[in-house]
Amino acid sequence: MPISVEADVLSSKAETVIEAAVLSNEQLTHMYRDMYLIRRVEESLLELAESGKIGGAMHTAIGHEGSAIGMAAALQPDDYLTCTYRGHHHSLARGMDPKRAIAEVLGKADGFAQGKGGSMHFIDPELGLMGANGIVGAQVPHAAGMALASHIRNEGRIAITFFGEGALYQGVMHETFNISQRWSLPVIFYCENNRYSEMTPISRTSSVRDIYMFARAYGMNSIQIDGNDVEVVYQAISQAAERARAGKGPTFIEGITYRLAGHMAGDLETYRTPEEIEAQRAHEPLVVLTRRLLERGVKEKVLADIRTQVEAEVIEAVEFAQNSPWPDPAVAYTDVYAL
Amino acid sequence: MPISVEADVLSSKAETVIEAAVLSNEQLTHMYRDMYLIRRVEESLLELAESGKIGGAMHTAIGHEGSAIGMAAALQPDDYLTCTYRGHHHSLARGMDPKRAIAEVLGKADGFAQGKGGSMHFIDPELGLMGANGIVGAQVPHAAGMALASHIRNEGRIAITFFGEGALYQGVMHETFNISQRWSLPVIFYCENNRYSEMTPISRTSSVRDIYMFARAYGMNSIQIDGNDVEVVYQAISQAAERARAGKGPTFIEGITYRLAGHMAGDLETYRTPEEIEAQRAHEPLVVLTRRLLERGVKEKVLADIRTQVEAEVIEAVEFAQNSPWPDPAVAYTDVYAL
Amino acid sequence: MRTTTYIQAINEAIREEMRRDENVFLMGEDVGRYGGLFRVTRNLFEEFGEERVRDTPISEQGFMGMATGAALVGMRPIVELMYMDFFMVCADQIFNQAAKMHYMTGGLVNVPLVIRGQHGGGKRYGSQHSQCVESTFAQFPGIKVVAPCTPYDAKGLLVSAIRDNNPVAFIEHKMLYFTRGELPDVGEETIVPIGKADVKREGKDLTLVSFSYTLLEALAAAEELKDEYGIDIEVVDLRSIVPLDTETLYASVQKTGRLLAVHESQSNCGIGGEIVARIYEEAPHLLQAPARRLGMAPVSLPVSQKLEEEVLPWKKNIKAAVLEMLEPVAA
Amino acid sequence: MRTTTYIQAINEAIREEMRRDENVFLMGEDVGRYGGLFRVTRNLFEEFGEERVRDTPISEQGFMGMATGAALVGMRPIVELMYMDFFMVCADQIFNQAAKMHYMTGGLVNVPLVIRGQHGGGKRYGSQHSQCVESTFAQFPGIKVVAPCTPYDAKGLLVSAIRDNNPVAFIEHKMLYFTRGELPDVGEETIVPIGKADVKREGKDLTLVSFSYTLLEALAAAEELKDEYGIDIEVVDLRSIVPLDTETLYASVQKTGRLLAVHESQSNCGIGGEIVARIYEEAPHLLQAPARRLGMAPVSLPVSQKLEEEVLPWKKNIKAAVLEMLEPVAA
Ligand SMILES: Cc1ncc(C[n+]2csc(CCOP(=O)(O)OP(=O)(O)O)c2C)c(N)n1
Ligand SMILES: Cc1ncc(C[n+]2csc(CCOP(=O)(O)OP(=O)(O)O)c2C)c(N)n1
Ligand SMILES: [Mg+2]
Ligand SMILES: [Mg+2]
Repeated sequence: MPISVEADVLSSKAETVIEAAVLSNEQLTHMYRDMYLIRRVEESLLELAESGKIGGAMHTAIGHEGSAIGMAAALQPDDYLTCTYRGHHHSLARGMDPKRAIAEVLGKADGFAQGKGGSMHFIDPELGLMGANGIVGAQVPHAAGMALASHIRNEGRIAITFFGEGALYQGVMHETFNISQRWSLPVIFYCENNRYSEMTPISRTSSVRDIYMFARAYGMNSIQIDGNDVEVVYQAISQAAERARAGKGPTFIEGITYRLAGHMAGDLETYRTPEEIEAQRAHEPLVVLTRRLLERGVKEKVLADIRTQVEAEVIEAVEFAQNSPWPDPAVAYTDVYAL
Repeated sequence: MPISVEADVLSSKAETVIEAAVLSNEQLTHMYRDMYLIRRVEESLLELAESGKIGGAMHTAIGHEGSAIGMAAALQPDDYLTCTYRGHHHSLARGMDPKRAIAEVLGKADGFAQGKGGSMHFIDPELGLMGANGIVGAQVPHAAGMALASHIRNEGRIAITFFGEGALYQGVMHETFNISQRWSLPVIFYCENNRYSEMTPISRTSSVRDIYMFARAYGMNSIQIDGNDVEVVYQAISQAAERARAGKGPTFIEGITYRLAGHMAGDLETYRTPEEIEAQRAHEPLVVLTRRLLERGVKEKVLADIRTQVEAEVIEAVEFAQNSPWPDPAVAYTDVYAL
Repeated sequence: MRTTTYIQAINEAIREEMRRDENVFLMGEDVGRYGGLFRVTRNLFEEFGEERVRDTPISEQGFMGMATGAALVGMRPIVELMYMDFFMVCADQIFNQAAKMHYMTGGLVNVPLVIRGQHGGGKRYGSQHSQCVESTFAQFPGIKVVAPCTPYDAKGLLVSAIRDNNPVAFIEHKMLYFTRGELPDVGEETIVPIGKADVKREGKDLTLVSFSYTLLEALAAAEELKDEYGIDIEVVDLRSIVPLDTETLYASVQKTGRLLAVHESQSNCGIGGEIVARIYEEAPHLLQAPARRLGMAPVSLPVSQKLEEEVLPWKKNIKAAVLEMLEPVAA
Repeated sequence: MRTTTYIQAINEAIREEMRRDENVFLMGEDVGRYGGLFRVTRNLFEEFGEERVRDTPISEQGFMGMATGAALVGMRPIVELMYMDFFMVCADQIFNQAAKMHYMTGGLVNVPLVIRGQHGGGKRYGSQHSQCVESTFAQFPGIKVVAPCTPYDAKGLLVSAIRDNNPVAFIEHKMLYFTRGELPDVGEETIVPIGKADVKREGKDLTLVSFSYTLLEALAAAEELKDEYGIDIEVVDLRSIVPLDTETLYASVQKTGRLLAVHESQSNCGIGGEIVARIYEEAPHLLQAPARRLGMAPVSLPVSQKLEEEVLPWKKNIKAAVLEMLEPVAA
């Protein structure tokens, strides 16, 4: 299944215009660094999972990085964000320390939640990261509620929430879309459409082909974009944020992307062929961004240096996390109720 | 708020064509009898409620009769039906005995459920009545599941479910619409749009103006009709049933109507003016049908005789119910588990 | 002092807290212009306007989730569930989300959320509009649960619930709405701490512990048992289900040596059985006879008046249970 | 006889019942072509096709309601919840609908529905994918609840559940999936009646009652207590939570005089407290010491291996509880 982002879709009726180059080489180079960091952190986590050091459900975002990097550049650092169990990339893009992130996934004392939350519950209020969620769809009303809070307090802050295309038919999504549109809340609904819901392609369970068209039913501004092109994502989210801050209400963005790794560590991946995955590698976010940088005259040497730096940083972070002590068992009994 | 059923809506893109006279005077006269019976039963129940003989939540369908009468004429007696707490009219239209219906509402031993279910839980499997429900939206997946059963067994039976416009934004509706459309199940979703959800007008809570348009988002065949005209309802449901039996999948019908009595017995009705209600009486189902009959040459005397008959029948049913004994307290402990 | 209805007490608590703290706001079905199906929120829309008093669509999971999100960033939402039974269409947002956020994040966030509404039988609403919910809410750590019986406790506990930094289920009872009781004059702050039980009647023969509406039935039963059998019952009003004030409870049992827990939610895995298990865990020596519990009969509430009376754990059934426990004594 | 895994036993029960009765069909997320996230339904799609093995969207309330509707007209749906935790997004259809239909209608309809899936901790899935649900399901009359521990009981109880005319929650445990046990040869029917407990280990000093995965921890604890202290524990496998086989339970306590109920769901308002309350209601004379229960610590399960071990009611904690109860004896 090729990435189905036709020009006519990008210039769709929705009030969003995607132009060519809008980011400076400096910005793009910085994005490259962050994207490569996310990629390497996720790959390292997969290795740790394969070696049995990570239990439970560990979902990586390898192939999804475009949405996170574009978002971080487009929003204010204090804008609210919620996301799914597949949320490492959003958190790292917003500046979460890889050391504490990896330590949390390993269940260590230096994890941001002392090992209580783990891979599915990334959060850092200081960075506007208001929580990843293990329940499909559950984080979406949270973001709408944060947008409501901002609206009531007149903060000018907006909220963005990320979810997969498979989440569309969880009832709470529908309830939240309607209320958010009716109350014209400053919230952005970003669907990372990677074409699979666990092991099931969306086409098997959805009555609509183009997810973004569905949001139009609520009268919501809605577009479909190439989620693997950070420049496209950046523009779509920037414009949606502008509308939201101007009181024009929510925007639904369907970012077409592809999950290059399994749904979670240990996924047998019997539901797709190696050829399908290979074909997608030609247009994955890191490839798209690298090509863009080289086209714009950035030297491969510059990128190579960045990769070397990042490798070192990630290796250090993994070591830090592995050497981090286990939490004191007493920690298991704290934080049940807030004071 | 006038009834907003414009011609262009009736002849909308949906594959449903509403023609003028399609029912014989005999059929219409029979419908008049049933409609008048429903009206009188509901009015009698309101009186009983006001005299304190009925507790809990008792919702009458005064003004909604058109959908029930049109449905009963359009469907096969064994087609499945589910509905809401506002479900007396559907049950009576399908042939439920008023004696047992009223006895049930009064919590008497002769009630169809020995007083265990009451007004919100009308049911009679022998008549294809598979259950009214006290939870908004909950009966809708039930009907879809019956359609699924019919589909798996190749029964040729279809299912219809009734709900109000306020139910649209209960998440389970969305989930059911999508699955039913995706699996192209023989089910009809009939929305009785009376413009109010308890004390709140739909316009205050819905992001869309025309409910029926929303169903189009699933690619579902969907139309808006005058729910107060039995002939229109009859045709819309007949054609939807035909499509369903032909394997063409679900149809969504928005029947515009108006609730002439309060949401439930005891409703203060502070949310609407007497003038608004009066205005609606000009186009309520019984008025529309009476006018139709007289236009077509049926004598008022014929209708008067019917009314006299019905009055007697309803008085007898109320007496029967009031004289019915209380259930034996032991009944409270039976039917928890089926054998 | 003055007397008001239970409804009025709740309405006052919300109004006063909304005046005091602009982060407090209200959401629910018909809570605004109509003032709530049971008129509990009347006149709040008029005073605070549509920004802070929001009529929602019938989307409980959605607006409960939105309230949780707003609470995560410092608002103090009060969400009305028209009937507490409807927690079942938003259970995930209550139990899996609001209740767990603080713990799952190692304390990085709080969810100061109040979920309020009425539950219970006695008015022929039937199976889907009458069940008592406190025992279900009590199964999920992270959410506090209160179920006041008097207007005073209702106002005082609601003020505490709104100021609490955790999700609190504030459970009202449809049979209590029009009961009256004393309340300090307007202006005087009324606060009842969460987690403190209250002895509503002194006695020496048996400790009857209850809360919400069944507490009134327990008190009535106690009076009749006194008159008819000279039995002297102590009635403890739990008021809070989570956390449980076992201290007050055990102090009473120390006096009476006998314990009967009465509640309207199901017996099976109910708070009554929990109280029995706790005392055998923590203070079995206080008991001179087996501790007992009386809950709703194991059926979902039927509509018929006669059937409802039969299965509810009200006066008649409470008296029977007490007499059974005191047979040795009474005899 | 042969040995199979717990997963294999469940898979066989479904396959055999689908062959036997064409009204049986399967719905859930990834249950078809993929064979289920935990591969419990593998190869069923291949044998029965897409009409009877249906991959659903992530719409639990919707497909649970559809299963209920299909059951209302005589089908026998088996619905998989990928994690039992997700009952919270379809609680209304389970507890307010499927469980109540038979009663609310005075017995006019039945809902022969099986809800199956795995629950429980021990594999670091964290707060939202590890909680045990049997005590919550037990609070709603109208639904039966079973939680088998061995492949034999799993197959036998699932066959009974599919043939039962009521909704049955069939609760699996992620820690049990790859455990092995004996099973009659293919072809021989394996049926275990719902509502019958089973003594899995004979003993005289104390009755340890459990079910699901914690039963294995209880058996391991019993062995060590025997070796280390010569304590002789009787282990009763409840197997069914609703209805509860108190007869088998009390017969065991009659022998031992001591009762400890162990379960992984929350202690608060849990099945352990229920068992304690029941025996004091029905057979207090059997007890020589206070009956006790041990459940999950009052927290939602953390992810870190070290924290998980700390709060789960497993061997270490079970042994400690038993020793506390037997101190007088042991000393
Ligand atoms: C309510 C609920 N149902 C089911 C699951 C199990 N589950 C976890 S992820 C997932 C697939 C989600 O697919 P999608 O929304 O496309 O996101 P993706 O994983 O592809 O990023 C499912 C079914 C869940 N976590 N919550
Ligand atoms: C899940 C749920 N939420 C709320 C209610 C309370 N309630 C009963 S009827 C109703 C209004 C429904 O309006 P609509 O769907 O338009 O049907 P109508 O009553 O107008 O026929 C509400 C909110 C309920 N029964 N179930
Ligand atoms: Mg996906
Ligand atoms: Mg309506």
